[in-house]
Amino acid sequence: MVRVEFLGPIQKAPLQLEITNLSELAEILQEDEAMRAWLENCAVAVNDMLVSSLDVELKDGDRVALLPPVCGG
Amino acid sequence: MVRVEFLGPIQKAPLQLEITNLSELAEILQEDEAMRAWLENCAVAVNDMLVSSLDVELKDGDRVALLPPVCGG
Amino acid sequence: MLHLYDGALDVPKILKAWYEEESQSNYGAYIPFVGTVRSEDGIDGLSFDIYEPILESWFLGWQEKAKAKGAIIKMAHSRGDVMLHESSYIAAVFSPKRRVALEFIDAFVEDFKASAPIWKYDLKEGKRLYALERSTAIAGSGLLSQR
Amino acid sequence: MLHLYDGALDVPKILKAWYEEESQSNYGAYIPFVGTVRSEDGIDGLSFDIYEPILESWFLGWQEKAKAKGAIIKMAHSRGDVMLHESSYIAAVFSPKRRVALEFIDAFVEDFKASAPIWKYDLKEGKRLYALERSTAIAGSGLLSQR
Repeated sequence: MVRVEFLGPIQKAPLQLEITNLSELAEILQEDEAMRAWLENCAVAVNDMLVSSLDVELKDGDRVALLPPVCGG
Repeated sequence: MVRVEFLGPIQKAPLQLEITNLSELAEILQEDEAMRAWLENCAVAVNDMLVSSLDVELKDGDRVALLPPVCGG
Repeated sequence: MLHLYDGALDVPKILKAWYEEESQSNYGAYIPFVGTVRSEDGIDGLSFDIYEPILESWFLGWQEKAKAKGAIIKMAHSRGDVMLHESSYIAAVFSPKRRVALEFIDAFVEDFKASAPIWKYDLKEGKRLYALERSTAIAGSGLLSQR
Repeated sequence: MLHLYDGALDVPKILKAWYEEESQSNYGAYIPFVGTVRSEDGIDGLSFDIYEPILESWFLGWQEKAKAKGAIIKMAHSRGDVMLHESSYIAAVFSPKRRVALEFIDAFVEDFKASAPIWKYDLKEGKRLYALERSTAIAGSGLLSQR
């Protein structure tokens, strides 16, 4: 199982999914109407490392996080 | 009389001179062997305003200052 | 040297502590940047969420960049609510030389704004409203909207 | 807001006083630059001469530049001797916005180094030696060497 977390202002409970890569996650989240706007401006981290490609393999126990636009300071 | 002051590290007592412009001052100071190196890297202020030309008229009571290279901080 | 606090920062205390920590380190320049909540758009204050694991790795990357230039950086940030005219952010660089310090604080603060995983909310009329229009998408965002 | 002190600056006290002075002024960014005496070349410390009338008019010019950008500047500097690891200089900008503050502190500190009528001496083996090789001729210097 892969745990998917939605950080900051995204009002969505974590998911536990049986997926093996980020492309599968993209497909699943794109079906969620409320998530579409977020997907366009969210960065993605796997096990707390930002990733820049969908070709990332996921294995049991991995954690994926979606990071919406930031504004510290 | 015009008072001429030598600021910071220049070891020279103030002068009181009967001069009417900065060109006259340049002539007088250039004859002072010990001053020549300073003249090349000193800025000049008349009544505490930096000047950029020798064509500045001087009148009785004016104060001229020579400012050697600076290093605050 | 990443410090997170609940609520507003005690700026004089932090600036003093950092100055004293490095008082014998032979740095010639110390430049703190202090961010304070401004009164605008009728807000009562701001509120912050922080995702610490990624903030820490981001900060670690900057510590290494600083080290490569003989400098160090320190940072403090608030979690939760910070009211008008209180401060939520301090970043500071110590460096032997002033040019390195001046360039580093600028680059650090700008990348902080663009990349640090911190989310800002306006506190207004009893609500906590995500400040989307003032926020910046992290580089590489949009990955999951690809088909 | 130009403050001259005999000997080393009490940095935490000054940073605190300035922060508190502007605590209700609605500035979003406060950036102090602190200059500290480094141990190098076997010096025991530094010593400073200041020509105050021209320093004040130079500083006034910068206050006006700051005002035109909605910002303010403050500065403190030591007269006389400042020993190793003590601080001799603080410049600070307060501004509504961070970009203005970051650019202003850089431009101010650089022009300070190039133009402020302050002379630095190394304190070494009981002597006070003018630091000519680290000093900068003010723009327009050399006027009186013309024929």
